[in-house]
Amino acid sequence: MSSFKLTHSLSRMAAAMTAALAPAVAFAQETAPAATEAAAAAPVPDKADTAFMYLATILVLFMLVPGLGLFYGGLVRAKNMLSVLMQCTVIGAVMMIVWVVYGYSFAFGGSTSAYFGGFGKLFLSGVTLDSTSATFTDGVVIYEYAFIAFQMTFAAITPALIIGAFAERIKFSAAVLFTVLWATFVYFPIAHMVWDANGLIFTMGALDFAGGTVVHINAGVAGLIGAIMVGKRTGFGKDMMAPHSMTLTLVGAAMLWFGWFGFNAGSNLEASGGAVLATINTFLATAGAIVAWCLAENFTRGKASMLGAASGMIAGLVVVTPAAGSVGPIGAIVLGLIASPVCYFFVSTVKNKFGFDDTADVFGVHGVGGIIGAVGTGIFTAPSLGGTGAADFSIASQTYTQIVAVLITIVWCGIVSAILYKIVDMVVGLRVSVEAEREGLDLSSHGEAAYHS
Amino acid sequence: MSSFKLTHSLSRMAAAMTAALAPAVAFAQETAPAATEAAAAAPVPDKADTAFMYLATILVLFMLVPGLGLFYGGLVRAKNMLSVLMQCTVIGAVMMIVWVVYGYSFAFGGSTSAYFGGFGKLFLSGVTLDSTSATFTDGVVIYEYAFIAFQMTFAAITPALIIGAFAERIKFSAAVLFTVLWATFVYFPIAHMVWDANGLIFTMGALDFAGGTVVHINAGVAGLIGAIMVGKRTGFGKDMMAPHSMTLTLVGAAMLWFGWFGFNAGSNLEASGGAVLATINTFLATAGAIVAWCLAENFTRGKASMLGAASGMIAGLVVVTPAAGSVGPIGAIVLGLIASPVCYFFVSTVKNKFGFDDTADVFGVHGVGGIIGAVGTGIFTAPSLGGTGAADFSIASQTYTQIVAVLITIVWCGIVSAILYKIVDMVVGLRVSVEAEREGLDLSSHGEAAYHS
Amino acid sequence: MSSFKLTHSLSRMAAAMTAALAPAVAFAQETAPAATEAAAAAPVPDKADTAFMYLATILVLFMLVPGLGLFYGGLVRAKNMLSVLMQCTVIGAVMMIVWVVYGYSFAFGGSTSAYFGGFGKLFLSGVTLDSTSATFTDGVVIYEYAFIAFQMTFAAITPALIIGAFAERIKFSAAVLFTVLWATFVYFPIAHMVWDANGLIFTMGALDFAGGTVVHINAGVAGLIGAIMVGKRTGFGKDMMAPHSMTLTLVGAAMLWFGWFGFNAGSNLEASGGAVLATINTFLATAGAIVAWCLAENFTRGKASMLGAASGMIAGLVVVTPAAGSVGPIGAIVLGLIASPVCYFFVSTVKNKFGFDDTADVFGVHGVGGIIGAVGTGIFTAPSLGGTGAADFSIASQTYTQIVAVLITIVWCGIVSAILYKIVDMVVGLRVSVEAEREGLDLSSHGEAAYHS
Amino acid sequence: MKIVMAIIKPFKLDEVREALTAVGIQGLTVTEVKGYGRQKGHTEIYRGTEYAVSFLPKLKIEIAVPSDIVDTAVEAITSAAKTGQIGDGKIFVYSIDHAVRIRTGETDSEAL
Amino acid sequence: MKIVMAIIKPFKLDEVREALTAVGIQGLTVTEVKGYGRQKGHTEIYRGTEYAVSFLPKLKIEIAVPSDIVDTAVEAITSAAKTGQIGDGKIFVYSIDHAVRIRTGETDSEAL
Amino acid sequence: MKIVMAIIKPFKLDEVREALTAVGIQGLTVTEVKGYGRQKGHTEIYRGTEYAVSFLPKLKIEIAVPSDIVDTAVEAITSAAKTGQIGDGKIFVYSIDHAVRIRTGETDSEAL
Ligand SMILES: Nc1ncnc2c1ncn2[C@@H]1O[C@H](COP(=O)(O)OP(=O)(O)O)[C@@H](O)[C@H]1O
Ligand SMILES: Nc1ncnc2c1ncn2[C@@H]1O[C@H](COP(=O)(O)OP(=O)(O)O)[C@@H](O)[C@H]1O
Ligand SMILES: Nc1ncnc2c1ncn2[C@@H]1O[C@H](COP(=O)(O)OP(=O)(O)O)[C@@H](O)[C@H]1O
Repeated sequence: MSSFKLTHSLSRMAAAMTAALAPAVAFAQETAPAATEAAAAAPVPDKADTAFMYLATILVLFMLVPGLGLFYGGLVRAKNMLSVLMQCTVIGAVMMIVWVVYGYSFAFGGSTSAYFGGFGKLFLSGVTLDSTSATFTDGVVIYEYAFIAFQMTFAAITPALIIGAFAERIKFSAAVLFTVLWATFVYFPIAHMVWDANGLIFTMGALDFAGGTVVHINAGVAGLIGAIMVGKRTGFGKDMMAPHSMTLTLVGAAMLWFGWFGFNAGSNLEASGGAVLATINTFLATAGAIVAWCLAENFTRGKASMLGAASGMIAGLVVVTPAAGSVGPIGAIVLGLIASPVCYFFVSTVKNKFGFDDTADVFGVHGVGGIIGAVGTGIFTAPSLGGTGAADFSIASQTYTQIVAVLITIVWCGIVSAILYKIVDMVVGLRVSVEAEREGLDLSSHGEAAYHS
Repeated sequence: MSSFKLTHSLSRMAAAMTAALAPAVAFAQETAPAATEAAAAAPVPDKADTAFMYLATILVLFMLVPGLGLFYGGLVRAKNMLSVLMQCTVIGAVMMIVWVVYGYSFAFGGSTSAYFGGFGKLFLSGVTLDSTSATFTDGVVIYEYAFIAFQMTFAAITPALIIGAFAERIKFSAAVLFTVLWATFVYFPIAHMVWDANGLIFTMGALDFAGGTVVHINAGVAGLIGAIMVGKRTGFGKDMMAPHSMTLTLVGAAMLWFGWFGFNAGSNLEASGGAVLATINTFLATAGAIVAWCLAENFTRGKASMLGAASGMIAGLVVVTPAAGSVGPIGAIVLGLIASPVCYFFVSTVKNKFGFDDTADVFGVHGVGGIIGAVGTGIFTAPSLGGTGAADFSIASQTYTQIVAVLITIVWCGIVSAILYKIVDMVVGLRVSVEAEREGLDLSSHGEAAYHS
Repeated sequence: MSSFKLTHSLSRMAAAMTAALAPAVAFAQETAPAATEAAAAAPVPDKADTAFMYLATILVLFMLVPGLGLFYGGLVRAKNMLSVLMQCTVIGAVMMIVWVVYGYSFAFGGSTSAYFGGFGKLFLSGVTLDSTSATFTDGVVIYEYAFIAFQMTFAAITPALIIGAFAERIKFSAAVLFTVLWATFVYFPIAHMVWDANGLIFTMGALDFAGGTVVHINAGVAGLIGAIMVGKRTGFGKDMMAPHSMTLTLVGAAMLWFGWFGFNAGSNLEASGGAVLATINTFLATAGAIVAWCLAENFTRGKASMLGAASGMIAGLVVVTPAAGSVGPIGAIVLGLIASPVCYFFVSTVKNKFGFDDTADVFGVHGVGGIIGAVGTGIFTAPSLGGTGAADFSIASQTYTQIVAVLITIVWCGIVSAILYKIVDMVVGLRVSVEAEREGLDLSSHGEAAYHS
Repeated sequence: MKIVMAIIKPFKLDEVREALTAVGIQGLTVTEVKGYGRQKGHTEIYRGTEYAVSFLPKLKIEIAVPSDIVDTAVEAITSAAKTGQIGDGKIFVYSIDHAVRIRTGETDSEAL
Repeated sequence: MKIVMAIIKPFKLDEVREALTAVGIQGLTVTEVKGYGRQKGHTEIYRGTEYAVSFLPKLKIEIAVPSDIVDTAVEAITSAAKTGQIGDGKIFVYSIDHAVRIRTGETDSEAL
Repeated sequence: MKIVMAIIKPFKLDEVREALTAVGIQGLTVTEVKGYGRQKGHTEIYRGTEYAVSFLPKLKIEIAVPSDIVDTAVEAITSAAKTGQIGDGKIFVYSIDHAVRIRTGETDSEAL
């Protein structure tokens, strides 16, 4: 029952997804007629799926801290290291609380709106230990708490991804305030649109296995707007701003890779063949992207760099995120091989042309990589290209759907983010003073220094 | 069978625990009458539970090294970094050997004493590949080797927790000798008292899901006594003793968070709903405590610090340890929100008043947080507060029991620890010389330096 | 069905292994007579095994980066840090692609040769989502993609192990070229010989549970030859070449320990008792080896060092690798106790005598430890010594077989490696210039520096 | 010949170097130092333990110059390093007996 | 005007600074240095490879003072930095031509 | 008495120290510095952002010696530190008024 079919049809996937997003809460069932209950013979979670989702969930936490913290933190100057770690940690913690208070409800609260999950599950109301959520397979359920926890980690890491774009000059209060507002008005709605059975983008038939749109394009666009609206770092283009620890950046990137298996395989919601496919694809797209970034650097500047390999690693992970469950292994490698040169061209050439200061290249890697992944999923899911799409899969129409989904996300996220930055600027101010920036955010915002002897 | 009921009664939990602690060893069965064997239809471990316990077990190792090593190590000066890493590593290794030689027997060796597990399982005598241990669910067993390995990691990390209290001046030999003695005369007995069906505290009905008493209060109290008896660091209150790497401290804390899911969820012993509840609670208490510590700092000094967030992280994890399996998600958040301000007040005010030098605040975070957690478990397990206590759960009587358990632990651990420090001081001496301390323990005790260029 | 019997006979193990290495590919089945298909009632993978192998697989990736990268990287000078991280990352990525292109086929492609897996599975040809691989238990299968991914991580980390031997002077292109050639002409053939049912060493009955021969002796020997043929570092024996960060080395070692549970337990291919045994043995051999290395240092130089403890950790992990599934817990401790002093003697005395420059002691730890483990497996698998060998197990004959297997590996690997180094030297040159070496490989080969302020 | 030794704020290094290059000085040596003076430091707090950090990061620049261009050098540094805020630093000038270029053995002003 | 340059043991910095403050000196610059002298270093061993570390961590303090208080400064440092054990360090005094405060352009003793 | 101050390439430290010991000098102080001069630096690129690193790592050695052995010292350093390639460094010599050994209070040449 848990095997993932080669002929797994996308429409079936969509149907199953519907189920997944209408958790069969025990409480609700209790109020249902006895007859239904008997008929349902309510499925119970499989212990293996419980163990699997437990692992996947904590892996995503590991991506946030230490993973993302180190990846971004290594890229900034030593005097701003703690500010990055602090933002990742605190935004993550705040988002977890927000998630159980209203986030889960806004995204998956059961409403029939195309944009909004409703207020039905504020404070996880109605969720009990016995509540279950459906998966992509009929009759297979997982604990609703497991689904909530898994999705909670997504809601924690996505806003934290943004902060890399305006690192080294943002006010701590602004970072926290912005991300909470952004989660409320961008992330929860778009998560609903993409993953909820009633969601706008979901009903269009767009494919986004593990969140290429919801997480990466979304965070990338918010980062881009943020980098522009917060403005460049003082001394940008003049002062030495080399990464204070490439070692930590690589460690963070490698931890992200490790944790990303939770992100991608976990999005299968059960320990079935689909999780295995997502796993091998997550290896291969990343491997392809690492190699491709190194080759691109080698051709253009004669040397491959460690930061290039680390950037390729992330680009590969981003690009395979929407695709992990539906493309084949060779398709995954090809996606990785495509993603890196494009991202590299963006961060090394296009960005410099435009002159904005996206500290950690959130847009250049997550945004650009996410777009390639979303579109590429429409292509490489085709069975003729080794993907698991149904026999009647149409590259043209799926790709069109993917592009529309990407555009909706970019427009929604772009406009709302810009408004929110403006509001935050008016309320608490976005930037620290030039003196504080020069002293470093660690001392000026947190009263500490990252390193002593 | 594996679902965790909302009405899960505490008495049933206790009964199951009894089973858990009297492993159904295959060897024992062989000597039993054939009739019993047939009747028993000996349950075999579920593969999902095996995979789950395997994961939980290695997560606890990850807490010890690199987790705890980095968390503590980052807090000391660079010249003492290796001494901390070394103590964590070697104490862990020695304890693993001690555990199979006599520790497992002393804690879970099958004796009916209220204080001592007996000599029945020295050198794991009688344990085979087919031996099983019961879990909290009737008819569900895990491999006894899995139970031994899981508990072994607890026995490895708990003594290592203590060393943070007297870091930067302890003799290496004293650290190892003390912790082995302490494990023998404090940890094994208290583990037996709390977790064995015949144990003094267990039979009182005290709740300690994952070791709030056995691990955290225990280590915290031993740390406090140690900080006082070993004495302050040379230059304490005068020299700069800021953490040499807050980065590593945060990395360590985040690794502890990650690993703690093994600690807490793994204590459920099977991949059932109880593990899921423990998982979500471990997220939320920690999130609450991070936010609360930051707010407390913000109110009292105008800034939230990274060390504060990291300390809140640990305080939240400590406080939810005894509670993870029986409180609800909102209760977990509240526990976290309470723990941080109290711990913060302790380490920033009370400790300074008393003037002892607990290098890594082992008592201030593990001791104080552990006590709040133990008492709080008595409160938030109440079904009226979202907990999973039985309908007839009495906050007053359970809290009373919890307090008694805490007091027994404090008294036993306090007195025995003081005696052991005295003995170790007489045998090998507790402290290094002032010159060695000034040079740093890395060079003077281990002949190495942590960093070169 | 999944329980691992104490009387588990080695011949049965061998038989099962055969099955494991002849994956029951869906494609193949389609061409088989219908009768066979019906009779087979094709077993489907258990979800628990799927979750387990997923975990084991990503753990091995975690060993490579950040694990091995940090372990080796901490040992070199700061100016060469990135080159080590880069080599680990890029070699891993390249090997993953090589693995799906031809590596899997060369090792497990289904040919009946004793040395070569054939061309049957180039580009994973014929592998589908429903393909399965057998395990050591009749009727238990795992997804073939899971087997491919798991083995892929082995193929990624093994060549990366070698680079520690000639770190700080190798050309980046040479490192990548050599390892790919080495994988092709040494690793894949020896993996086939040891793990494939038709393999030369397999059919001899040699035991190598998780790759003591294939991975550790193999990498160790290639490292030794490399250290000699690449030549000593400029300034060797004169300049200060102390590890630039013992902290990172310990972190890497601890991550290796954590990940090694994937390596060892995962080699059981299912979440059965054998995995539990491998787990507890992986704890205990390591604990024993840590303690033994510290004692050895303490006796010979009066102090135990952190690098000693970390080296012991790795030595213990290496020695238990071939033995993890068949020795008992006490046997594992003894193996660890033996491995450390021998490795210590080798790296501190023998190596200095011979005067070659094996930067990270790849041969001294992986080679020497691997040999002890291979031979020790022949001894401690004996039931009389607590092992799980069959009643008729003969220490003498098994140990003889083990030694022959070791010798074949050493000879094959030694000769082929030497030729390959020669070829690589002719094609791209093995070493960077003395100036580049002095400037550091990070700047000269990659145009970056690991650390800035 | 003289050595002009200046203590400056770290972020002024590039401006100072450019100012010196502009007046024809093309060699200098920089050291990371910590300064104590009128400029106040800051306080760091770690879990309630307060440390007053009174030494601030500065850079020390040493430039050997022929005596006749000392004033030019001092002026170049002064104007480039000045922010007008406390802690801008100091310049000290002292004489050296002679100078040698290791590579060639050239001495005195040829050595610079 | 003179510069008093002292090499001291690192853990003596605070005492020295206090002693200097006590005699009215309120500016100084500190550099982390490594010293080689009569005081023995130590040996580090990494997996059997031995390294003799003969350079020991010291701090160099530089203080510009009017010539008349050089002796006071030297005495203050000597008594504060002394432990009586080998490796306590040295004090060297040399003359400077002039001093400038970058912020104000003040010179010589006003610059200090 | 004089101070011989030399800027050298880092990997030459041990040879220089040995050369100095050979001529009877057994005390010196070393500082890590960055040098700017004729020797070209390098370029580092991080994701397309290029940084020209023009300051190169050097070591500064300071040795207080009696005036009469200044030349010996300078020669010892010159020959040990020379590679013949650009960037070998400089030696500057200046006079000190006096020297003190903190431990004993000995002064001048006895202090060395
Ligand atoms: N007497 C002194 N001797 C040596 N260095 C000094 C002296 N006074 C100040 N300095 C250096 O100059 C720096 C700036 O001095 P400070 O008094 O803070 O401000 P300002 O330069 O504006 O007077 C100090 O941090 C210190 O490095
Ligand atoms: N001739 C010298 N020139 C410069 N620095 C010196 C000289 N001799 C010693 N030093 C510095 O003084 C420090 C202490 O000297 P040492 O001979 O070890 O002990 P002591 O100061 O007790 O004589 C050395 O570490 C070095 O930094
Ligand atoms: N005028 C100067 N004042 C102080 N230091 C200098 C001066 N010129 C050069 N240096 C130092 O000497 C080092 C070597 O000088 P450079 O011009 O690169 O080569 P060379 O020594 O061969 O002439 C520089 O890196 C710098 O530290």
